[in-house]
Amino acid sequence: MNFQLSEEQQMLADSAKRFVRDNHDVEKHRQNKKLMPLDEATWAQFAELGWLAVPFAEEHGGLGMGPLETMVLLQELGEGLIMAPYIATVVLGGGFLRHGSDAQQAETIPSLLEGGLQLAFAAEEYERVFTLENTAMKGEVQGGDVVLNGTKACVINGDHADQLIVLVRTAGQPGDKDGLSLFLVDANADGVERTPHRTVDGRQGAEIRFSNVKVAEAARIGELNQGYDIARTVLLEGLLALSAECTGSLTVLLNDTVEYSKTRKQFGLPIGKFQALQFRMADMFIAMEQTKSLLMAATMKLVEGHDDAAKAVHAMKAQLGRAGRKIGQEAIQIHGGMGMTDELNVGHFVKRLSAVDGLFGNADVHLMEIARSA
Amino acid sequence: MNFQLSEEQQMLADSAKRFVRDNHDVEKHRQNKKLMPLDEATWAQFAELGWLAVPFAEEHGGLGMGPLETMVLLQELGEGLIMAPYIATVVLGGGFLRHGSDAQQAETIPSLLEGGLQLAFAAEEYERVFTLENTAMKGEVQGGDVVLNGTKACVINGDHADQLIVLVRTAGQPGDKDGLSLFLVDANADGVERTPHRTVDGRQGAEIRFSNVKVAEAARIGELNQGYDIARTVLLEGLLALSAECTGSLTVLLNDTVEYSKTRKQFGLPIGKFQALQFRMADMFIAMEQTKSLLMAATMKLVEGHDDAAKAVHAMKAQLGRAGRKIGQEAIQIHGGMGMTDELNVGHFVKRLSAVDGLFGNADVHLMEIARSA
Amino acid sequence: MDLRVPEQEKAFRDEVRTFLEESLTPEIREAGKMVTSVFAPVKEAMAWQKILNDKGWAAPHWPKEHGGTGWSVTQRAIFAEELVRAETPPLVPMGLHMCGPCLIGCGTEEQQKEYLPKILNGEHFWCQGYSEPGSGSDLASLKTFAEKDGDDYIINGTKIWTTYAHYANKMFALVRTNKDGKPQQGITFLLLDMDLPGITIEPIVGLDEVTEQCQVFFDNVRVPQANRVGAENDGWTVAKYLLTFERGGQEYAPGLNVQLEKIRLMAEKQQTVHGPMSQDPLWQHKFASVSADVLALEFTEMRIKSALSSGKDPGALSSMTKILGTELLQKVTELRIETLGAQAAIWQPQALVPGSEQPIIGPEYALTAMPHYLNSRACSIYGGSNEVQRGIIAKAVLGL
Amino acid sequence: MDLRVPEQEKAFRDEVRTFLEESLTPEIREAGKMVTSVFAPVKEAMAWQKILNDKGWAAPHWPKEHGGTGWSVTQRAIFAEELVRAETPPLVPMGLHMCGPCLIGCGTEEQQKEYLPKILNGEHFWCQGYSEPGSGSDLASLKTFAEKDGDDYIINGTKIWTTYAHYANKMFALVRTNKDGKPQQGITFLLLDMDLPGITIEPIVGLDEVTEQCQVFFDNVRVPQANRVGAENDGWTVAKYLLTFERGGQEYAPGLNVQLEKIRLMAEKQQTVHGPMSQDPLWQHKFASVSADVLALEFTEMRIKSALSSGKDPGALSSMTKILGTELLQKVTELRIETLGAQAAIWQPQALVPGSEQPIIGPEYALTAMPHYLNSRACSIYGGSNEVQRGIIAKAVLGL
Repeated sequence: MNFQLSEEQQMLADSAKRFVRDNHDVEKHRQNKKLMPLDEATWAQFAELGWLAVPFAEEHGGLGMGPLETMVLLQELGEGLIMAPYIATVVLGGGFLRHGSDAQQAETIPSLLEGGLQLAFAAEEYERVFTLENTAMKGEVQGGDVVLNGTKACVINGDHADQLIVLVRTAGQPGDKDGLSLFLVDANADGVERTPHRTVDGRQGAEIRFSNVKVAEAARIGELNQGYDIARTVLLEGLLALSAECTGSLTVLLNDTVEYSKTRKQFGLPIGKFQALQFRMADMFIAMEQTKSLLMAATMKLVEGHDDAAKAVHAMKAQLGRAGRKIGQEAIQIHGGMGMTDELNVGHFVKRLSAVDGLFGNADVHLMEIARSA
Repeated sequence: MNFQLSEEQQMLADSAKRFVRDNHDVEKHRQNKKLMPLDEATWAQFAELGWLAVPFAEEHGGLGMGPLETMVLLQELGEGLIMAPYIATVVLGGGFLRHGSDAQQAETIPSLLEGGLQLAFAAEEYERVFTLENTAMKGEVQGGDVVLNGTKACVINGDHADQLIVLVRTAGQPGDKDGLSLFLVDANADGVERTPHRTVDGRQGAEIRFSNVKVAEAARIGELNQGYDIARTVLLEGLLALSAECTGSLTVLLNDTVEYSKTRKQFGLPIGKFQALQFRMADMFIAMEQTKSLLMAATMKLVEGHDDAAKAVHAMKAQLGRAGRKIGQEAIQIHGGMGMTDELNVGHFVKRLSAVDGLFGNADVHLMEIARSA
Repeated sequence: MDLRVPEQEKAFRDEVRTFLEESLTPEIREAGKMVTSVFAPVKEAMAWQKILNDKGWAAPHWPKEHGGTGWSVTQRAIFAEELVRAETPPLVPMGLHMCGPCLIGCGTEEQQKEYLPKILNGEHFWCQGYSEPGSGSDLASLKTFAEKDGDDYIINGTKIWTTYAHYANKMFALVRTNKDGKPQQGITFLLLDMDLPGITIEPIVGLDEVTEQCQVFFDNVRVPQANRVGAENDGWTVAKYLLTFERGGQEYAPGLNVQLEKIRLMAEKQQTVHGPMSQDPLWQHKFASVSADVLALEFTEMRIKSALSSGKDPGALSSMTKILGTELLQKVTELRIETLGAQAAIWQPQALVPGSEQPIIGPEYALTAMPHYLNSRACSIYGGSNEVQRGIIAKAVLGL
Repeated sequence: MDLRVPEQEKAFRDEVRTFLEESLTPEIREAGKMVTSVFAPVKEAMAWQKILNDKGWAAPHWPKEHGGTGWSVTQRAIFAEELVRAETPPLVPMGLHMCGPCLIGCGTEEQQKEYLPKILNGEHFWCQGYSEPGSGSDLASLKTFAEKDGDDYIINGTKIWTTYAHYANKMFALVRTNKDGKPQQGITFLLLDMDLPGITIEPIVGLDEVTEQCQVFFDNVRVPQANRVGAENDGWTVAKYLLTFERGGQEYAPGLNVQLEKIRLMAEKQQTVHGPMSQDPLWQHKFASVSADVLALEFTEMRIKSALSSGKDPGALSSMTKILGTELLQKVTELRIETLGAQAAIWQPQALVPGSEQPIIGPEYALTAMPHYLNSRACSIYGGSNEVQRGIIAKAVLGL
């Protein structure tokens, strides 16, 4: 049992820490929100720093790292609320590419590593509680092709993705794990209509309508009707990445709140001297430490292939919702009026946590997944 | 809208208040626990004070009062943790008798009013989550008779009841509302075997085994297989009575805790001066007021026959579990070590609340009943 | 003890309903549905106030001689409930519910004659100058100073969290006129024009990217002493008069019930693998739990009202309803985003602006969920933070 | 970062398991299953300690020269886990985990020679005389006074919450030897016999009708000064030594996991109208929620252990695990009574006494639920109340 970072991991953490220190402040964040659809300069920097290569095999030009390193990197970036679509393109998108055909990989990975390719996972649907098997959007098999019809919702990075990984039902009913298929689809293909929108955390997503979009067998990732396992594998890594980022964010929320409470005076005392607030901040601290523990538990279990790895990832995503809400709400309350403004870190971090809780199933969904994976 | 007690109700409250003042202290309560199976003297006093007559019609020698008056009486008695089996015999038992045949009523009510009859509702079963329709114990129809076989669990007052109201399944499966029947059975009949036991709140219950107990049609309350509606009507009144009693108990827990916190000193201050404890006691107060509100809501709605009366009763029982747990746990925590002893009120009240939460479905069961009665 | 509703109350409720049915314009209804705050869009709220005022119903809680309706406590509650049920935009409270009552209780006859009618007809749009950057929950520590100069005061300092200052033409303010003694005793209540020289208004952008609040700066702002309400250094008494005027405070349960019903309808739309979310036991349990709390609050509020009707002082119980009402509202907005999942993350505040032609992305009912969730975080901060309210209960009710 | 278990650790775990399998008697196993407290029935706990001591494993955390095992932090953790998984009765901690370490750290060589072997073999049964009626969380305010008289101290005063004083033949106590100055600085650590003239023991009946605690009265009790550990007035240092001795403190997660698994099996037995409760989404959600918390705690404890292995000071983190461990235990006992419903209300404490022939009413697995629920309420009170622990985190970790 060993919780120490390797030298390589520590270097990655340090470079991310430097990046955050040099690039994040709340004023910049407010500006960055206007740089949509994509902050090209930052993305180029990510490529240059080698971060886009983290989870790819060395034979593909990657660094041959995995979820542990992604965790280390994103936890740091989360402290800076970095908005670059790393999870959409590298973790989720890249994750699916690793399951793609040789041709798909050859076509996409080099460009991704250079910073020239954006990806998005089109999974959520309107008025459907998210789980993979609840997918309803149809792909109709016509000979060797599949024709896609329907709408994907809240596709993060969907507005400026070049390629979409689309999860559709090619057989069976919502609730069936069988019958799901994955396709790598050109985002500018005929019949793909994108309506971009902001998300509450200042990022960009899109509603994507598919009208008779014909995709060939070569575009499929994995086997027909057998997309569930791949989707689940990649999704678990995506959930961990989101969790790592947000764990970093929780650290900042806690620290900022504690520091604010030391300077803000009411009734002649710094509010941090009031016992009721002290106890609540102690509880915030405990919630944060428990979150860090689950992040490590889930990541290591996944990497090492423990039986209960999926369960731990679901526990982590559930914890993110619960601890995120608790810490976020307390952070605002203890900041008082200032916590309600656009001017401080706190609101922006809270909005990020609120968005992430809703993505790919909220805390309740994942608690039920724990029960099902027991 | 009027929340004032009538003159008659106020008199009832006053007499109960006097009774509690004269009869309750924690030392007496500890003694009373040894008076099992029944504190005959207290019961005779209840008869004399007319309390046993409260919910019966005047034509039966009763006072013609209803759930409102039961609420007023029991809320006061709950402040004294009075252990007399009023709810088992008068509210539940008497409630079923009111639905009995003329012959059943003529045989039982006069004796009940005199204090000479004890009743018990045999409803719960081992390893079955309580709801009426989850009843599994069988009654087999044989001609005009029904033969009972099986075990009823945690029958409060079951050890010294003269007559039992037994809920059995005469048709259908657990989960069906149809197929339930109610019988008034002599507790000393052949084939009825009782194993008395204490309950955590110092009261007495029994496990009751029925082995080929043959009951005639004359012993049935209501129609064959149609016992659900009567059972539900009486149970709702029983739940309200339990709630009223425990609401009184919550008042004492809150008051004792607040008073204790004013005298107990730590770190040179009464602990009631510590902000964290102040806020928690404020929350206890709020929980108690909300409980009182739900008690009034549920009782008045039931009496007046509002559509959402059952829903309000379920909300009340759920609140009892939730507020009872919160207030009880805080009362112990704030009392510190002393709260863990047999010497103060607090432990005894907490044990009563813990027992009542489990009876006839706990908070979760009743929250789900709200959903089902919506 | 009795819940039954007398015939005349039923008739009154019908009268209110008919009036609402007939007089609410589509624009006002639309604005009401899109409200994500206790503060409604100004234009529609003022249009609605005008309609109510034409009917004589803009300020039912005021004494009849000043333009009130002379209704009973129950009638006022029925009226308030019906406004909420019809999802009308809440009226801007600073004039009708804050400044007005202070003038009624403590103003001179001249002040009452001058200001009250203009509050009712909306000619004066008031904002409240109470909080300061260093004085939030600890209001009495306020520092904005008014120095006497001839017949005037000269004001220097700053106010913050001044709702709608950027729309207001009038402000009622607490200012310090004496730096010695107890902080409460050196405060004066003043009325002033927002276009006076020396006043600067800086809007504050909120979490929800909406500007409700402002900071207001005073640089040698000259206000006639005649604009004082009550005696000099006695402004704390004037401000506190409000507490006795609207005893029992706001009622939260009717609005919460409206919200819950909307959420229930949303849950019917969301599909799980087992059918609609509204049939999911977990969701049902959560919903039932909040519903039980709201039912309890409804009766807690009725008990307080009942105590008022019989002339009793509900005392610190308004602290309790403030805590319950705001924290339940927060819980309800939370349940709503839980019900909606990722759909709640779609951010389109521009579609909330009344009259916006912006097409809505995703289900329309999801539109207000996140802004309302975020905005409602403020409820436990303003109006005396819930920490302050718990302190009041501990001290005033429990004697700690 | 790595969770994988080295081969030698697996082998060690197997060795412990084999030993437990072979050496646990049916009586000890039975007593372990019936435990509803951190304190096990005395007879069986002492019998188990004897078996462990014969093996040399009674005090793995002691230095090897005093009878410890010389195991690594990880080995000790594995051993503790296996004891919990096998549901062995916990050893009585006052000698092995409290007095022993104080003597090891601060006792004279003579004291160590005299007392340590008798702690290990159970000849001395210790109780802890710390708390007093007026000194709970605020321990340093203790008043029991020891006055010098020749070579002795004469003790007057009273101690309370003295666990198992009615079984003990020895007490280690903190007494006041100086009334001036800082309260921490006038305290002395003494060892004394429980049969000394002037000592009276009054058992305290608990909520669960079990007597674990006592109050002990001292009326001119004469104790030789040679029984002092450490310097006079320096008892606070001796007591605090314990904190550094067992750094990181107790581990809660292994025991919680055992409890959870038992509850899961109970839920399989309980029938709802839709099948076993273990399949009920609501129950699953609750169970998953606590399980996630316990998994987090398991890793929080591992992180602390890991920090210890690499020589770091876990500092105030033991306050965190105390809060988490005790409050999760309380939650788990609560989930258990929720799972059992009315069956948990059946009260038969006499059936819990080891060797009792009392037939059990209702499912056997329900027997310990309510006593455990009630008893566990004490965990957040003793050992430094959770309020004190939160205060430590606020000050020592957050710097508030």
